[in-house]
Amino acid sequence: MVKPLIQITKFEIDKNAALAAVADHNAGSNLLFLGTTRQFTDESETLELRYECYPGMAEREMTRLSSAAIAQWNLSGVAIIHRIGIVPPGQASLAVAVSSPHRQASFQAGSWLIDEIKRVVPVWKQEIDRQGNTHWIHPVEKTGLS
Amino acid sequence: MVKPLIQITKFEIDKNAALAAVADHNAGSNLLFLGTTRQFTDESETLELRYECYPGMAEREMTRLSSAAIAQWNLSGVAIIHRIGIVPPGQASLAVAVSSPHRQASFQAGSWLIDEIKRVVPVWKQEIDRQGNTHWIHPVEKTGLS
Amino acid sequence: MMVQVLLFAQAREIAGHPMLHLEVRNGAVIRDVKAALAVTCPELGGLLPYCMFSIDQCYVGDGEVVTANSEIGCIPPVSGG
Amino acid sequence: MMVQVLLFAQAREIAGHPMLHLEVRNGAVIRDVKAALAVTCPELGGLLPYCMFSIDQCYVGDGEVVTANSEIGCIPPVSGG
Repeated sequence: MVKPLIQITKFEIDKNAALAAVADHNAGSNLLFLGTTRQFTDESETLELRYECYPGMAEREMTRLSSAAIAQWNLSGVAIIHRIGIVPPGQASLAVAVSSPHRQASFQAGSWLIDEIKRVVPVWKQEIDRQGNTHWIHPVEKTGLS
Repeated sequence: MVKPLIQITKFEIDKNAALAAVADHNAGSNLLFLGTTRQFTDESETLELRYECYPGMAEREMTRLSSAAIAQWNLSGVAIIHRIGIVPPGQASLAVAVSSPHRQASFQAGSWLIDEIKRVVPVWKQEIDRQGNTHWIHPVEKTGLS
Repeated sequence: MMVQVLLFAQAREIAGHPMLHLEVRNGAVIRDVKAALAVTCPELGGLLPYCMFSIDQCYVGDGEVVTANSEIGCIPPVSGG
Repeated sequence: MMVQVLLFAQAREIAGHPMLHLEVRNGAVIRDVKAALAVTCPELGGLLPYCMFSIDQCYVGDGEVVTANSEIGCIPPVSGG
Protein backbone atom coordinates (compact mmCIF):
# COMPACT_ATOMS: atom_id res chain seq x y z
CA MET A 1 0.00 0.00 0.00
CA VAL A 2 1.52 3.28 -1.16
CA LYS A 3 0.42 6.18 1.02
CA PRO A 4 0.66 9.52 -0.81
CA LEU A 5 1.80 12.76 0.82
CA ILE A 6 -0.95 15.34 0.21
CA GLN A 7 -0.58 18.86 1.49
CA ILE A 8 -1.99 22.37 1.16
CA THR A 9 0.33 24.90 2.76
CA LYS A 10 0.60 28.64 3.22
CA PHE A 11 4.37 28.43 3.47
CA GLU A 12 7.24 27.80 1.08
CA ILE A 13 7.05 24.31 -0.40
CA ASP A 14 9.58 21.89 1.09
CA LYS A 15 10.70 20.12 -2.09
CA ASN A 16 13.05 17.84 -0.19
CA ALA A 17 10.11 16.61 1.86
CA ALA A 18 8.29 15.79 -1.38
CA LEU A 19 11.29 13.81 -2.69
CA ALA A 20 11.84 12.11 0.65
CA ALA A 21 8.19 11.05 0.73
CA VAL A 22 8.54 9.12 -2.55
CA ALA A 23 11.99 7.60 -1.88
CA ASP A 24 11.86 3.82 -2.05
CA HIS A 25 14.61 1.24 -2.36
CA ASN A 26 12.84 -0.43 -5.24
CA ALA A 27 12.25 2.78 -7.18
CA GLY A 28 14.98 3.54 -9.70
CA SER A 29 13.20 6.66 -10.91
CA ASN A 30 12.27 9.72 -8.88
CA LEU A 31 10.69 12.69 -10.60
CA LEU A 32 9.96 16.09 -9.05
CA PHE A 33 8.01 18.83 -10.82
CA LEU A 34 7.95 22.34 -9.40
CA GLY A 35 5.54 24.84 -10.87
CA THR A 36 6.89 28.31 -10.15
CA THR A 37 5.53 31.81 -10.64
CA ARG A 38 6.89 33.32 -13.87
CA GLN A 39 7.95 36.95 -13.64
CA PHE A 40 7.31 37.51 -17.33
CA THR A 41 4.77 35.87 -19.60
CA ASP A 42 5.66 37.25 -23.00
CA GLU A 43 5.69 41.02 -22.37
CA SER A 44 3.48 41.02 -19.30
CA GLU A 45 5.09 41.21 -15.85
CA THR A 46 3.65 39.45 -12.82
CA LEU A 47 4.28 41.00 -9.42
CA GLU A 48 2.82 38.02 -7.55
CA LEU A 49 0.16 35.33 -7.72
CA ARG A 50 -2.42 34.79 -4.99
CA TYR A 51 -3.85 31.31 -4.59
CA GLU A 52 -6.88 30.13 -2.71
CA CYS A 53 -8.53 26.73 -2.47
CA TYR A 54 -11.68 24.97 -1.34
CA PRO A 55 -10.26 23.61 1.94
CA GLY A 56 -10.92 19.93 2.37
CA MET A 57 -12.11 19.33 -1.16
CA ALA A 58 -8.74 20.35 -2.64
CA GLU A 59 -7.01 17.67 -0.56
CA ARG A 60 -9.71 15.13 -1.39
CA GLU A 61 -9.28 15.66 -5.12
CA MET A 62 -5.50 15.44 -4.85
CA THR A 63 -5.83 12.21 -2.88
CA ARG A 64 -8.24 10.80 -5.47
CA LEU A 65 -5.84 11.64 -8.32
CA SER A 66 -2.91 10.11 -6.42
CA SER A 67 -4.76 6.85 -5.88
CA ALA A 68 -5.67 6.68 -9.56
CA ALA A 69 -2.05 7.29 -10.60
CA ILE A 70 -0.67 4.74 -8.13
CA ALA A 71 -3.06 2.13 -9.51
CA GLN A 72 -2.52 2.93 -13.17
CA TRP A 73 1.30 3.18 -13.16
CA ASN A 74 2.10 1.00 -10.16
CA LEU A 75 3.96 3.87 -8.53
CA SER A 76 6.25 3.44 -5.54
CA GLY A 77 5.38 6.88 -4.15
CA VAL A 78 3.42 10.08 -4.79
CA ALA A 79 3.60 13.51 -3.16
CA ILE A 80 1.50 16.56 -4.06
CA ILE A 81 1.99 19.87 -2.26
CA HIS A 82 0.08 22.99 -3.30
CA ARG A 83 0.88 26.34 -1.80
CA ILE A 84 -1.85 28.92 -1.25
CA GLY A 85 -1.65 32.61 -0.43
CA ILE A 86 0.91 34.87 -2.06
CA VAL A 87 3.54 33.23 -4.28
CA PRO A 88 6.13 35.68 -5.64
CA PRO A 89 8.09 35.10 -8.88
CA GLY A 90 10.60 32.27 -8.72
CA GLN A 91 8.83 30.47 -5.88
CA ALA A 92 6.89 27.25 -6.26
CA SER A 93 3.11 27.01 -6.06
CA LEU A 94 2.97 23.29 -6.84
CA ALA A 95 5.24 20.31 -6.22
CA VAL A 96 4.44 16.90 -7.67
CA ALA A 97 6.83 14.03 -6.93
CA VAL A 98 6.46 10.45 -8.10
CA SER A 99 8.68 7.39 -8.00
CA SER A 100 8.59 4.06 -9.83
CA PRO A 101 10.92 1.19 -10.69
CA HIS A 102 11.49 2.60 -14.21
CA ARG A 103 11.41 6.12 -15.59
CA GLN A 104 8.66 5.80 -18.18
CA ALA A 105 6.00 5.34 -15.50
CA SER A 106 7.30 8.36 -13.56
CA PHE A 107 7.17 10.62 -16.59
CA GLN A 108 3.73 9.48 -17.70
CA ALA A 109 2.26 9.62 -14.20
CA GLY A 110 3.88 12.97 -13.38
CA SER A 111 2.61 14.56 -16.54
CA TRP A 112 -0.88 13.14 -16.08
CA LEU A 113 -1.05 14.27 -12.44
CA ILE A 114 -0.13 17.85 -13.28
CA ASP A 115 -2.69 17.96 -16.10
CA GLU A 116 -5.41 16.60 -13.83
CA ILE A 117 -4.49 18.82 -10.89
CA LYS A 118 -4.84 21.85 -13.15
CA ARG A 119 -8.11 20.50 -14.52
CA VAL A 120 -10.03 19.50 -11.40
CA VAL A 121 -8.47 20.45 -8.06
CA PRO A 122 -10.45 23.40 -6.64
CA VAL A 123 -7.65 25.95 -6.48
CA TRP A 124 -7.76 29.41 -8.02
CA LYS A 125 -5.18 32.08 -8.66
CA GLN A 126 -5.25 35.82 -9.11
CA GLU A 127 -2.45 37.69 -10.79
CA ILE A 128 -1.27 41.02 -9.49
CA ASP A 129 0.55 42.79 -12.32
CA ARG A 130 3.13 45.54 -12.32
CA GLN A 131 0.43 48.21 -12.34
CA GLY A 132 -1.16 46.72 -9.24
CA ASN A 133 -4.15 45.39 -11.17
CA THR A 134 -5.66 42.17 -9.86
CA HIS A 135 -7.40 39.65 -12.08
CA TRP A 136 -8.45 36.05 -11.84
CA ILE A 137 -6.63 33.59 -14.04
CA HIS A 138 -9.03 31.30 -15.80
CA PRO A 139 -8.16 29.18 -18.76
CA VAL A 140 -9.89 30.81 -21.74
CA GLU A 141 -11.23 27.50 -23.02
CA LYS A 142 -13.14 26.99 -19.79
CA THR A 143 -15.06 30.25 -19.75
CA GLY A 144 -14.96 31.71 -23.23
CA LEU A 145 -14.16 34.96 -21.40
CA SER A 146 -10.83 36.66 -21.99
CA MET B 1 22.68 32.15 -23.56
CA VAL B 2 21.77 29.32 -21.21
CA LYS B 3 24.83 27.80 -19.57
CA PRO B 4 24.23 24.22 -18.44
CA LEU B 5 25.61 22.75 -15.21
CA ILE B 6 27.55 19.60 -16.17
CA GLN B 7 29.24 17.54 -13.50
CA ILE B 8 30.83 14.15 -12.86
CA THR B 9 31.26 13.58 -9.13
CA LYS B 10 32.47 10.88 -6.79
CA PHE B 11 30.26 12.19 -4.00
CA GLU B 12 26.55 12.20 -3.23
CA ILE B 13 24.63 14.19 -5.81
CA ASP B 14 23.52 17.61 -4.58
CA LYS B 15 20.00 17.69 -6.02
CA ASN B 16 19.33 21.15 -4.67
CA ALA B 17 22.33 22.43 -6.61
CA ALA B 18 20.82 20.91 -9.76
CA LEU B 19 17.47 22.63 -9.14
CA ALA B 20 19.15 25.91 -8.20
CA ALA B 21 21.15 25.81 -11.42
CA VAL B 22 18.00 25.74 -13.57
CA ALA B 23 15.96 28.26 -11.54
CA ASP B 24 14.90 31.19 -13.70
CA HIS B 25 12.27 33.87 -13.13
CA ASN B 26 10.78 33.23 -16.54
CA ALA B 27 10.57 29.46 -16.12
CA GLY B 28 7.24 28.27 -14.76
CA SER B 29 8.27 24.63 -14.95
CA ASN B 30 11.18 22.96 -13.17
CA LEU B 31 11.69 19.23 -13.52
CA LEU B 32 14.20 17.09 -11.63
CA PHE B 33 14.85 13.44 -12.38
CA LEU B 34 16.88 11.32 -9.98
CA GLY B 35 17.98 7.89 -11.10
CA THR B 36 18.61 5.82 -7.99
CA THR B 37 20.04 2.37 -7.37
CA ARG B 38 17.25 -0.17 -6.95
CA GLN B 39 17.76 -2.70 -4.18
CA PHE B 40 15.57 -5.26 -5.93
CA THR B 41 15.01 -5.80 -9.63
CA ASP B 42 12.33 -8.46 -9.67
CA GLU B 43 13.80 -11.18 -7.43
CA SER B 44 17.43 -10.14 -7.76
CA GLU B 45 19.05 -8.07 -5.01
CA THR B 46 21.69 -5.44 -5.71
CA LEU B 47 24.24 -4.74 -2.99
CA GLU B 48 25.71 -1.76 -4.83
CA LEU B 49 26.49 -0.39 -8.27
CA ARG B 50 29.96 0.78 -9.29
CA TYR B 51 30.18 3.43 -11.99
CA GLU B 52 33.12 4.55 -14.06
CA CYS B 53 33.39 6.99 -16.96
CA TYR B 54 35.67 8.17 -19.72
CA PRO B 55 36.84 11.37 -17.98
CA GLY B 56 36.55 14.39 -20.21
CA MET B 57 34.53 12.69 -22.91
CA ALA B 58 31.63 12.00 -20.52
CA GLU B 59 31.37 15.72 -19.74
CA ARG B 60 31.72 16.61 -23.43
CA GLU B 61 28.86 14.35 -24.41
CA MET B 62 26.66 15.66 -21.61
CA THR B 63 27.44 19.22 -22.71
CA ARG B 64 26.62 18.36 -26.34
CA LEU B 65 23.27 16.82 -25.34
CA SER B 66 22.45 19.84 -23.16
CA SER B 67 23.09 22.25 -26.00
CA ALA B 68 20.91 20.22 -28.32
CA ALA B 69 18.07 20.16 -25.78
CA ILE B 70 18.34 23.88 -25.04
CA ALA B 71 18.10 24.63 -28.76
CA GLN B 72 15.27 22.21 -29.49
CA TRP B 73 13.01 23.03 -26.54
CA ASN B 74 14.11 26.59 -25.81
CA LEU B 75 14.95 25.62 -22.22
CA SER B 76 15.66 28.16 -19.49
CA GLY B 77 18.14 25.86 -17.75
CA VAL B 78 19.75 22.40 -17.80
CA ALA B 79 21.78 20.55 -15.18
CA ILE B 80 23.23 17.05 -15.52
CA ILE B 81 25.16 15.45 -12.67
CA HIS B 82 26.43 11.88 -12.90
CA ARG B 83 27.96 10.17 -9.91
CA ILE B 84 30.75 7.64 -10.35
CA GLY B 85 32.25 5.15 -7.93
CA ILE B 86 30.08 3.16 -5.55
CA VAL B 87 26.37 4.02 -5.40
CA PRO B 88 24.43 2.03 -2.78
CA PRO B 89 20.68 1.31 -3.01
CA GLY B 90 18.48 4.36 -2.55
CA GLN B 91 21.17 6.83 -3.60
CA ALA B 92 21.21 8.72 -6.88
CA SER B 93 23.61 7.99 -9.72
CA LEU B 94 22.10 10.55 -12.11
CA ALA B 95 20.35 13.89 -11.71
CA VAL B 96 18.84 15.68 -14.69
CA ALA B 97 17.14 19.03 -14.11
CA VAL B 98 15.53 21.22 -16.76
CA SER B 99 13.41 24.34 -16.69
CA SER B 100 11.21 26.04 -19.26
CA PRO B 101 8.37 28.54 -19.42
CA HIS B 102 5.79 25.73 -19.75
CA ARG B 103 5.77 22.14 -18.54
CA GLN B 104 5.46 20.29 -21.85
CA ALA B 105 8.97 21.34 -22.91
CA SER B 106 10.41 20.27 -19.55
CA PHE B 107 8.87 16.81 -19.75
CA GLN B 108 9.87 16.22 -23.36
CA ALA B 109 13.39 17.55 -22.89
CA GLY B 110 13.91 15.71 -19.60
CA SER B 111 12.79 12.42 -21.04
CA TRP B 112 14.90 12.87 -24.17
CA LEU B 113 18.00 13.82 -22.17
CA ILE B 114 17.78 10.73 -19.97
CA ASP B 115 17.32 8.46 -23.00
CA GLU B 116 20.30 10.03 -24.77
CA ILE B 117 22.52 10.03 -21.67
CA LYS B 118 21.90 6.30 -21.32
CA ARG B 119 22.53 5.79 -25.02
CA VAL B 120 25.75 7.72 -25.63
CA VAL B 121 27.50 9.15 -22.57
CA PRO B 122 30.58 6.97 -21.88
CA VAL B 123 29.67 5.74 -18.41
CA TRP B 124 29.55 2.10 -17.35
CA LYS B 125 28.21 0.32 -14.32
CA GLN B 126 28.95 -2.96 -12.60
CA GLU B 127 26.49 -4.60 -10.29
CA ILE B 128 27.61 -6.30 -7.10
CA ASP B 129 24.90 -8.70 -6.05
CA ARG B 130 24.05 -10.24 -2.69
CA GLN B 131 26.43 -13.15 -3.30
CA GLY B 132 29.30 -10.73 -3.95
CA ASN B 133 29.35 -11.47 -7.67
CA THR B 134 30.36 -8.60 -9.92
CA HIS B 135 29.12 -8.19 -13.47
CA TRP B 136 28.99 -5.44 -16.03
CA ILE B 137 25.57 -4.14 -16.90
CA HIS B 138 25.15 -3.86 -20.63
CA PRO B 139 21.83 -3.51 -22.36
CA VAL B 140 21.20 -6.84 -24.04
CA GLU B 141 20.16 -5.21 -27.31
CA LYS B 142 23.57 -3.59 -27.61
CA THR B 143 25.70 -6.70 -27.34
CA GLY B 144 23.52 -9.70 -28.00
CA LEU B 145 25.30 -11.17 -24.96
CA SER B 146 23.33 -12.00 -21.85
CA MET C 1 -36.21 23.80 2.13
CA MET C 2 -33.18 26.03 2.67
CA VAL C 3 -29.77 25.00 1.30
CA GLN C 4 -26.37 26.61 1.69
CA VAL C 5 -24.03 27.14 -1.25
CA LEU C 6 -20.34 27.87 -0.78
CA LEU C 7 -18.92 30.31 -3.32
CA PHE C 8 -15.27 30.53 -4.30
CA ALA C 9 -12.92 32.83 -6.18
CA GLN C 10 -14.72 34.96 -8.81
CA ALA C 11 -18.11 33.61 -7.74
CA ARG C 12 -17.50 34.77 -4.17
CA GLU C 13 -16.28 38.17 -5.36
CA ILE C 14 -19.25 38.68 -7.68
CA ALA C 15 -21.76 37.63 -5.02
CA GLY C 16 -19.99 39.57 -2.29
CA HIS C 17 -20.38 36.61 0.09
CA PRO C 18 -18.58 33.30 0.66
CA MET C 19 -21.93 31.56 1.23
CA LEU C 20 -25.53 32.05 0.13
CA HIS C 21 -28.72 30.61 1.63
CA LEU C 22 -31.25 29.63 -1.01
CA GLU C 23 -34.83 28.39 -0.90
CA VAL C 24 -35.42 25.37 -3.12
CA ARG C 25 -38.19 22.74 -3.35
CA ASN C 26 -37.85 19.47 -1.43
CA GLY C 27 -36.07 16.93 -3.63
CA ALA C 28 -34.33 19.68 -5.56
CA VAL C 29 -31.32 18.85 -7.72
CA ILE C 30 -28.23 20.88 -8.58
CA ARG C 31 -30.02 22.28 -11.64
CA ASP C 32 -32.58 23.88 -9.29
CA VAL C 33 -29.82 25.27 -7.08
CA LYS C 34 -28.21 26.92 -10.10
CA ALA C 35 -31.54 28.46 -11.10
CA ALA C 36 -32.08 29.77 -7.57
CA LEU C 37 -28.54 31.16 -7.51
CA ALA C 38 -29.16 33.04 -10.76
CA VAL C 39 -32.36 34.55 -9.32
CA THR C 40 -30.82 35.49 -5.97
CA CYS C 41 -27.68 36.88 -7.53
CA PRO C 42 -28.24 37.82 -11.18
CA GLU C 43 -24.65 39.06 -11.48
CA LEU C 44 -23.54 35.41 -11.31
CA GLY C 45 -25.50 34.61 -14.46
CA GLY C 46 -22.55 35.00 -16.82
CA LEU C 47 -20.26 32.77 -14.78
CA LEU C 48 -22.64 29.98 -13.73
CA PRO C 49 -22.60 28.06 -17.05
CA TYR C 50 -18.85 27.62 -16.56
CA CYS C 51 -19.02 26.55 -12.92
CA MET C 52 -18.86 22.99 -11.65
CA PHE C 53 -20.79 21.98 -8.53
CA SER C 54 -19.94 19.72 -5.65
CA ILE C 55 -21.91 18.06 -2.89
CA ASP C 56 -20.01 17.20 0.27
CA GLN C 57 -16.73 17.94 -1.52
CA CYS C 58 -17.32 15.64 -4.49
CA TYR C 59 -18.08 16.87 -8.01
CA VAL C 60 -21.63 16.10 -9.10
CA GLY C 61 -23.76 16.56 -12.19
CA ASP C 62 -26.82 18.78 -12.64
CA GLY C 63 -29.22 15.96 -11.76
CA GLU C 64 -27.81 15.21 -8.32
CA VAL C 65 -30.30 15.55 -5.46
CA VAL C 66 -29.46 17.98 -2.65
CA THR C 67 -30.69 18.02 0.93
CA ALA C 68 -30.79 20.67 3.63
CA ASN C 69 -27.62 19.17 5.05
CA SER C 70 -25.68 19.09 1.80
CA GLU C 71 -22.44 21.06 1.62
CA ILE C 72 -22.93 22.50 -1.85
CA GLY C 73 -19.95 24.10 -3.60
CA CYS C 74 -20.09 26.46 -6.59
CA ILE C 75 -16.72 26.01 -8.26
CA PRO C 76 -15.63 28.46 -10.96
CA PRO C 77 -13.08 27.27 -13.53
CA VAL C 78 -10.05 26.18 -11.52
CA SER C 79 -6.57 27.55 -12.12
CA GLY C 80 -4.28 25.77 -9.70
CA GLY C 81 -0.77 24.60 -10.44
CA MET D 1 53.06 4.44 -36.98
CA MET D 2 52.18 3.74 -33.35
CA VAL D 3 48.82 4.74 -31.95
CA GLN D 4 47.43 4.55 -28.45
CA VAL D 5 43.98 3.19 -27.69
CA LEU D 6 42.24 3.83 -24.37
CA LEU D 7 40.17 0.90 -23.13
CA PHE D 8 37.24 1.18 -20.74
CA ALA D 9 35.06 -1.06 -18.60
CA GLN D 10 34.80 -4.62 -19.95
CA ALA D 11 37.32 -3.86 -22.70
CA ARG D 12 39.89 -2.78 -20.13
CA GLU D 13 39.21 -5.83 -17.97
CA ILE D 14 39.47 -8.24 -20.87
CA ALA D 15 42.70 -6.66 -22.14
CA GLY D 16 44.12 -6.31 -18.65
CA HIS D 17 45.32 -2.79 -19.49
CA PRO D 18 43.70 0.66 -19.64
CA MET D 19 45.73 1.50 -22.77
CA LEU D 20 47.27 -0.43 -25.65
CA HIS D 21 49.94 0.66 -28.13
CA LEU D 22 49.31 -0.59 -31.64
CA GLU D 23 51.27 -0.51 -34.88
CA VAL D 24 49.15 0.62 -37.84
CA ARG D 25 49.99 1.89 -41.35
CA ASN D 26 50.26 5.61 -41.98
CA GLY D 27 46.86 6.99 -42.94
CA ALA D 28 45.12 4.22 -41.04
CA VAL D 29 41.45 4.55 -40.18
CA ILE D 30 39.46 3.29 -37.19
CA ARG D 31 38.70 0.06 -39.09
CA ASP D 32 42.44 -0.66 -39.15
CA VAL D 33 42.75 0.11 -35.45
CA LYS D 34 40.01 -2.39 -34.67
CA ALA D 35 41.74 -5.03 -36.76
CA ALA D 36 45.03 -4.38 -34.98
CA LEU D 37 43.27 -4.55 -31.61
CA ALA D 38 41.78 -7.93 -32.47
CA VAL D 39 45.22 -9.25 -33.44
CA THR D 40 47.01 -7.84 -30.39
CA CYS D 41 44.31 -8.94 -28.01
CA PRO D 42 42.23 -11.77 -29.48
CA GLU D 43 40.14 -11.99 -26.30
CA LEU D 44 38.56 -8.65 -27.31
CA GLY D 45 37.22 -10.18 -30.50
CA GLY D 46 33.77 -10.95 -29.13
CA LEU D 47 33.25 -7.47 -27.73
CA LEU D 48 34.70 -5.29 -30.51
CA PRO D 49 31.73 -5.48 -32.88
CA TYR D 50 29.64 -3.88 -30.13
CA CYS D 51 32.14 -1.13 -29.26
CA MET D 52 31.99 2.45 -30.46
CA PHE D 53 35.19 4.38 -31.07
CA SER D 54 36.16 7.95 -30.39
CA ILE D 55 38.96 10.21 -31.55
CA ASP D 56 39.86 13.09 -29.25
CA GLN D 57 36.72 12.40 -27.20
CA CYS D 58 34.25 12.55 -30.08
CA TYR D 59 32.48 9.51 -31.51
CA VAL D 60 33.68 8.62 -35.00
CA GLY D 61 32.84 6.06 -37.66
CA ASP D 62 35.02 3.21 -38.97
CA GLY D 63 36.35 5.32 -41.83
CA GLU D 64 37.81 8.13 -39.71
CA VAL D 65 41.55 8.68 -40.16
CA VAL D 66 43.76 8.42 -37.08
CA THR D 67 47.17 9.96 -36.44
CA ALA D 68 49.96 9.21 -34.00
CA ASN D 69 48.62 12.02 -31.81
CA SER D 70 45.00 10.87 -31.81
CA GLU D 71 43.44 10.03 -28.46
CA ILE D 72 41.56 6.92 -29.53
CA GLY D 73 38.89 5.49 -27.25
CA CYS D 74 37.42 1.99 -27.39
CA ILE D 75 33.98 2.36 -25.85
CA PRO D 76 31.99 -0.76 -24.92
CA PRO D 77 28.20 -0.47 -24.75
CA VAL D 78 27.51 2.27 -22.23
CA SER D 79 25.28 1.78 -19.19
CA GLY D 80 25.14 5.11 -17.39
CA GLY D 81 22.11 6.59 -15.71
